[in-house]
Amino acid sequence: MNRNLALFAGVALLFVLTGVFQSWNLALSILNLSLISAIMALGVNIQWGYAGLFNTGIMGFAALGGLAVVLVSTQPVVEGWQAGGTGILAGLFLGAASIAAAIFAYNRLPKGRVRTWGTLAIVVGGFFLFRAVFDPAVTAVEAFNPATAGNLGGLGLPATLAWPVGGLLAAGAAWAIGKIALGLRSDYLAIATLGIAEIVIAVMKNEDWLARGVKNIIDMPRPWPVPYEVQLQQSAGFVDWATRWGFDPATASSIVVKLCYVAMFGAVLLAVIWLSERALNSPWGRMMRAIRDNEVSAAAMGKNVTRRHLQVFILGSAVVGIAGAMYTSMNGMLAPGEYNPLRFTFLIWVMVIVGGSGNNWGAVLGGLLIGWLWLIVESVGPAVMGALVAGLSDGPLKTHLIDAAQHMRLLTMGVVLLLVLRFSPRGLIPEK
Amino acid sequence: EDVKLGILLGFTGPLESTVPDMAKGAEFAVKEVNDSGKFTLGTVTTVNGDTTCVDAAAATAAAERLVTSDGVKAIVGGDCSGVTGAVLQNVARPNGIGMISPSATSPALSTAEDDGLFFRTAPSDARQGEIMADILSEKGIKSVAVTYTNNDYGKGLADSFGAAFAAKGGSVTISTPHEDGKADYSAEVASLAAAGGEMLIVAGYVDQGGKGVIQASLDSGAFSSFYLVDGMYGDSLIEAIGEPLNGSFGAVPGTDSPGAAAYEEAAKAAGFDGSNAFSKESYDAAALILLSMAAANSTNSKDWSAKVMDLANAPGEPILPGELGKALELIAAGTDIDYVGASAVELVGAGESAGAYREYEIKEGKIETVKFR
Amino acid sequence: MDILNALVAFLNFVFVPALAYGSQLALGALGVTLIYGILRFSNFAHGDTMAFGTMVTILVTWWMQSVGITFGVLPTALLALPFGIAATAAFALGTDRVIYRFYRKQKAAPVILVMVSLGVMFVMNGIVRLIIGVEDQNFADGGRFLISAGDFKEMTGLAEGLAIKGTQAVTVVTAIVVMGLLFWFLQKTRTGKSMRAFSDNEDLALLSGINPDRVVQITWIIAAALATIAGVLYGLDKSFKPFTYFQLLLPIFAAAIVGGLGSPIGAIAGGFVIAFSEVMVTYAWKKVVTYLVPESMAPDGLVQLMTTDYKFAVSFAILILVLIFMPTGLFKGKSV
Amino acid sequence: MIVVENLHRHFGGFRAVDGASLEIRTGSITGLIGPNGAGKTTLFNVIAGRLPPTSGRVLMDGEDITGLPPHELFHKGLLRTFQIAHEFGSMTCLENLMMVPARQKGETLMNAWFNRAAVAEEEERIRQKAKDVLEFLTISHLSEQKAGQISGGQKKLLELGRTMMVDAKIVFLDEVGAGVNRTLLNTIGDAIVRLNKERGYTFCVIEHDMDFIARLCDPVICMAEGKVLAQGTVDQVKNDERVIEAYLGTGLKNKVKEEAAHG
Amino acid sequence: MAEPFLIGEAMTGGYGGADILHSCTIAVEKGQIAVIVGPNGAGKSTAMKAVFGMLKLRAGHVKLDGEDITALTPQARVAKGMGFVPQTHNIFTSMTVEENLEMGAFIRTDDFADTMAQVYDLFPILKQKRLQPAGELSGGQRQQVAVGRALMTKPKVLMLDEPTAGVSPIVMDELFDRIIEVARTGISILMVEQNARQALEIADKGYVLVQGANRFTDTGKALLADPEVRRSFLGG
Ligand SMILES: Nc1ncnc2c1ncn2[C@@H]1O[C@H](COP(=O)(O)OP(=O)(O)OP(=O)(O)O)[C@@H](O)[C@H]1O
Ligand SMILES: Nc1ncnc2c1ncn2[C@@H]1O[C@H](COP(=O)(O)OP(=O)(O)OP(=O)(O)O)[C@@H](O)[C@H]1O
Ligand SMILES: [Mg+2]
Ligand SMILES: [Mg+2]
Repeated sequence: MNRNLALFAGVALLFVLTGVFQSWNLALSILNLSLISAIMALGVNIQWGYAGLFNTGIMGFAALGGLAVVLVSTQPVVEGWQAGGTGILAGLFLGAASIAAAIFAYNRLPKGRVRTWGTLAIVVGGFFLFRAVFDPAVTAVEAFNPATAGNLGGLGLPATLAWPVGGLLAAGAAWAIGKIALGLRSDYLAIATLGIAEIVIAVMKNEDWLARGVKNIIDMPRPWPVPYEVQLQQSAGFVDWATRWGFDPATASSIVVKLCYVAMFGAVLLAVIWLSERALNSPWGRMMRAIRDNEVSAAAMGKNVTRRHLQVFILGSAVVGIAGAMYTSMNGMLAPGEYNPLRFTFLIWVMVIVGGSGNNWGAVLGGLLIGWLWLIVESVGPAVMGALVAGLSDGPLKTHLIDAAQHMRLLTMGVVLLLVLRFSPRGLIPEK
Repeated sequence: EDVKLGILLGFTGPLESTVPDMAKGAEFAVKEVNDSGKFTLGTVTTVNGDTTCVDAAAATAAAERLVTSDGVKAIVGGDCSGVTGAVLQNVARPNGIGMISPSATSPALSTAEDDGLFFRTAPSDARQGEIMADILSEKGIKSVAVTYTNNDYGKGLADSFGAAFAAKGGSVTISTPHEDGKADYSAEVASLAAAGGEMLIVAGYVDQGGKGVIQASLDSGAFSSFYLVDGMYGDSLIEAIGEPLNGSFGAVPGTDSPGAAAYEEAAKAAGFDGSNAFSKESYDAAALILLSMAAANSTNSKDWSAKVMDLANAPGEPILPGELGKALELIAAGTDIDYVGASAVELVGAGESAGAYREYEIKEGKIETVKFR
Repeated sequence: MDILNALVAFLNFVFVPALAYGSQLALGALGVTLIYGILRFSNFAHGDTMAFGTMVTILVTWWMQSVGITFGVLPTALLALPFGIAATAAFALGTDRVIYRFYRKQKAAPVILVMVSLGVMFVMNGIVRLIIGVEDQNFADGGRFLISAGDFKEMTGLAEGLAIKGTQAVTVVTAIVVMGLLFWFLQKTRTGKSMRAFSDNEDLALLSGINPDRVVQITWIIAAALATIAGVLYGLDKSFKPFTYFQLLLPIFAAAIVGGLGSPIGAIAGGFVIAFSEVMVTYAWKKVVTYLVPESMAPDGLVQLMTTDYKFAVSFAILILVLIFMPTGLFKGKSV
Repeated sequence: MIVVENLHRHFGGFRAVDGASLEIRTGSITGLIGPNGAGKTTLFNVIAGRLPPTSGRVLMDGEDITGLPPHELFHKGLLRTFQIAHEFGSMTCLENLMMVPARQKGETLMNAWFNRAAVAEEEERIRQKAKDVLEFLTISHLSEQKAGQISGGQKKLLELGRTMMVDAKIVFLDEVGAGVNRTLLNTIGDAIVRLNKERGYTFCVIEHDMDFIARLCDPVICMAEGKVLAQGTVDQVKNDERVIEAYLGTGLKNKVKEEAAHG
Repeated sequence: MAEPFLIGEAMTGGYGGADILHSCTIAVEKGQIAVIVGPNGAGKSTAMKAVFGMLKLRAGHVKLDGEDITALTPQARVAKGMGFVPQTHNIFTSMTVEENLEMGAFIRTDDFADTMAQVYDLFPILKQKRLQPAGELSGGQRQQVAVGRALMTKPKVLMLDEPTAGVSPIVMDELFDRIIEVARTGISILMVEQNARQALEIADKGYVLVQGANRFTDTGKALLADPEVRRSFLGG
């Protein structure tokens, strides 16, 4: 226990040092991201640590959370809706209906050629019907002012509402994915979920009517109750208050905004960890561990392995979705190009493993530590390289090395990861 | 006293091979200003920050560091539109720091709230689309295939070109994206070839997927001539592909001023490739910031950013690369200047490049200017 | 109706490129599958091992070119390949000694090794960029085409051309040969069997007198050779850029998985499945159909099932479809 | 209780179970013997829903249960142990037992989160029961030991212990005796008899130790090559020529005689 | 008295935590059979592992043919002529039966076709299942593969941890016969058995282990005759 406290204190110290030696704004901004990462790591830990599900589709769920922010908080594009809103909805409905019909037919028809061809006919016919209704509507929507709109927009609701919606969206997707892929084992499941995440991103990139695709959505409203810095700076009351305490109003306003985020993210994190810990230390957690240890035996002991896997997969994904929504609403921007597996999947995995898989506190610690490191090496890497080559005489080699210093980011990450895993191979706070 | 200038570009990530020459361009301008000895506000130093091009959070944190920890007075950057928007809203505006982006071309940034702090030396995609349509229809080309890099730049360009070309009576047989940094472009080339067209419009980056698509098109004999957008401009392409590229053409921002040539010359002497995509714009961004500071006689962003539009546009004495010392003298003397720079800077609207273009053709392995638009 | 032209158009734009790309993926996947089969973890550093090997080969190629050594119509890089393999093998053995061995002794869970390999990937990534930089490198010399599209048209008088590059041919042949060798080695030779035994049950392998260190060393050497060969052939065909090599990892893993981890034949099959699905499903059949049907019926549209935006999505969808019906891949792979 | 009708289970071309028909009467302790590879474990696997049959039916109390998943069969009161121990390695022995009872309140998340008192109460009951079982199996000192780190025989005991955690109707025991100390095995035998008598469990027991079979079982079924070779009382089966040839061998007879001589 | 061929003397050690073995001694003479019996969890398997070097000893040492081998790795002990069949995880599940046997002969440089034929004679079922992955075999068949693999080594001393667990009576009898035969050729055999009566019957020496310590040590016959041993450890 003391060791764990010391570890958390150590990580806290890192943030404090960043504040002292760099700036508090930077420290808080890194902290916010780390908190979001920690929540994602918790989501992954629920899936991996509790149930042994190797999910590498984190990126997709985070992106769906981001999509929720657009759908909930941006203003609707009225012209877009008029141009083809109904067509798109009708198309989507047709698509869903034909899939449902195909599944229905597959289940109802007797096994044999009739079933195969019947189902296939429904799928193919449905596809063309879908395209016929959907495509023209999409073209119409995307034609409206493509430079700044070209989409349907959202509901214009408060951005904070997007967080739970992001969770729900991710949960829904997880349900569908789980139905398809949870029969797969270890690395096969990993690559399948990775693939599904890529598909999600491909859809978000290319379906401009949804959220403008690669053209990005910027300037989304902030979640309540986070204020805007510029507003604070204009408010006489705030400026007074800041100067009275001896702060520069610009800096103070940024810090206040970031502290608001810290409070909100922190609250979500605490809620998630409270629920996770309770669940883990209960008969439910025991059952999950049993399933993870030996599925065959758990099934023979009356546990419905498939259902439990699905449940835990949905839960974990929902947590990731919430974090993804928080991420997007903090940036105020959704850029599907941003989602790449290295950053949104494997970095989160590094957090879970470095922290100690199967242990919620470990996942949080890993999230905070690796989150900090990922952003801090951006500036520390070149500095280290500068110090390393200081002794070299000027020349092409030295310039080459200094130019290459930016890549120290990945190198440093790698070295730290290897060092941590070397000295505590089961993670910093291992599972009991 | 030091005046710090932040260079916020994607040193790692998908554009990592493009960015070094951009950063060098900006540093080159800084060096020129320092060497001139005419910059009275202090010695200019640069601090690099990494946007990774794609990771908004990392970019924001890097910007946060530049501004609140390193204390930069202005930012050259960011590079990709997405992260640029995030940095603008989350760091630049709150802290009142001005930024000039050399390569964020998304039209959406034109309407973003910026408190007058944001400029870009790259033209918005909408403008280039029209230029492309003009050039092609003048050459009597009626149908083309388009491939674009799947980001806001490529997509925006393809959209605006498609609209402009259609208005002129041309037809686009297919407009299909390619992802940068991928292993193989056979599928794209196969579709492009099947759709056909007199030539292929490549709206991508010179050392990324754009090059891959051209290579694969030539290898399979799908297309033999290409239109190259500004991101595709560069000697490195000719070096890599060689002879088959003869007869392809394109346009880059530029005027008939000798600025671009002078810059490339100087860059070569300084040991980097000034012809690479957005290197010129980066030089211009840095130069504009520093000249504006001199004109405002202040490093405060509110002050210098008010001067940018004046300096960038006529009337005034035109300033080319290598003439920053002279420009500083003129400013000190109170003479009006018109910064032309390496990429023929002309800022319009909300502070973005107006986009004069230089049309060129590749002949016998050389880039030859055809005319200016 | 013009069957010949239709066929040539199909071959030129679909079959040949997909075959070549498939072989490139397959060569990469062979390395991944070998490590998985013997050492039982997914090696994320494989893409960067490929980059490392290629980098060494390029450096040696440059040196050879500078002293005037060439290889006739074949690329000089093939001469430099052995040096690349040797250096990469040495590097791989070094990493094993310094890094992986520790976890093997600890009997760490496979996922830990995956994360460790992620760390190694970061480090190698950095090293390669530090040494050769991030830019594109073209190092192919010698003849480029076995037959070019223009020559083909001239020769046959057809409207469509068929281009086959030398590197494509070399890649396809190498992939098949290497697969055969690997299969034979693992299934038939004593050393190969001892490697499989080691992967099956390490403790029992000890009790049979198998020297674990030797098994591991051989595995790394073969994996390094495979990575270097794959990387160099890919680089010759396209070009070398560290970022692209890193990106290659995903399709390579997809190929290894679809074929079944641990199975050399699976790796080859998987490479082709991924490559062909990428190219075929998004292919616009317009041209081919136009050749085949009477003129009056020529299609207006592109006759494209999906746009190329979705080529990765499609190949992954096919991967998932395969896994639903064959949960451990086409050739009954392993799972840990 | 259980009726197996013309059951087949093939692996590729190999017929592991090849048309076996048999009946396990309610309240009996049925022994299942047969040479290695006779298909006994495969038969168990099919009955317990772990493998789908190639053809044939399994009835439980007249109800067709062919192909039901294991967890549903468990809820119907059908339990089994594994020949090769399937413990939950990273959990303690106590937890291994405590996870067994079905429909625990604490296994639904809502209760786990918001209804701790009720869960705790139930836990106490289950824990006590698990402790009793460990006590009975003479391994209570291992209650906090990880199940992955106990001896081979201890794992077998744990395997048996799990069936004692709930009220089963029928229990399939696959070689509980292999690797278990003979003195302890006698105690286990007594327990089986007691469960059978006092709680009305039906048992089906695979075992190669004929002494054990002889002590407990009536009737005994002998399988060979996927078919039922003989069935009847222990003595009938033991003296069946085909059984002796395929399974018991003549060595045993000598041994049995010897035993008799020893007293 | 001359030193026994193989002896683990006063071994003390365990799996990291508390000691399992407490100054436990086990030995076997050349060409003889020694049998270890005891309750579950007594430390029998642990003692075997300790003798084979798969466990770190805190005290005591292991000697083979007079040479101290305490510090050798398991594979070095294999090279010195020791063979071992563990109680669990004792076959290569993904390899065929034949490959399993070949792996048994891995360190042999001579032709081992003979030995393999002998093993197939002993366990005819294995010959039938030659090309099947061993993981698909029944429990008893696996056990036969495991023993067969060890026989392939042609060791000087063979250590078997419950070789007869799960094998049918007819095979068990043959197995014991065969073990006697093997011992007659001069190979020492050290085995753990729960089918203790049959095992002690053929044993030259018997050890009863309780809680990691030697409780009784005597000839097999003597132990069988000891009523206390019979009652407490052999099931009456
Ligand atoms: N998955 C499988 N694939 C192929 N053959 C199998 C498979 N499982 C079992 N078999 C074969 O089926 C036969 C019956 O096996 P089973 O495990 O039912 O035997 P058993 O009667 O339980 O024997 P034992 O007493 O040795 O445990 C064996 O010959 C075995 O090789
Ligand atoms: N891997 C391990 N880690 C920790 N303790 C262990 C481990 N394996 C066994 N033990 C403990 O060591 C003691 C001796 O185990 P061992 O396997 O030697 O028993 P055994 O005499 O062979 O019993 P059995 O007849 O049941 O096989 C047991 O109490 C067991 O719980
Ligand atoms: Mg069995
Ligand atoms: Mg044991």
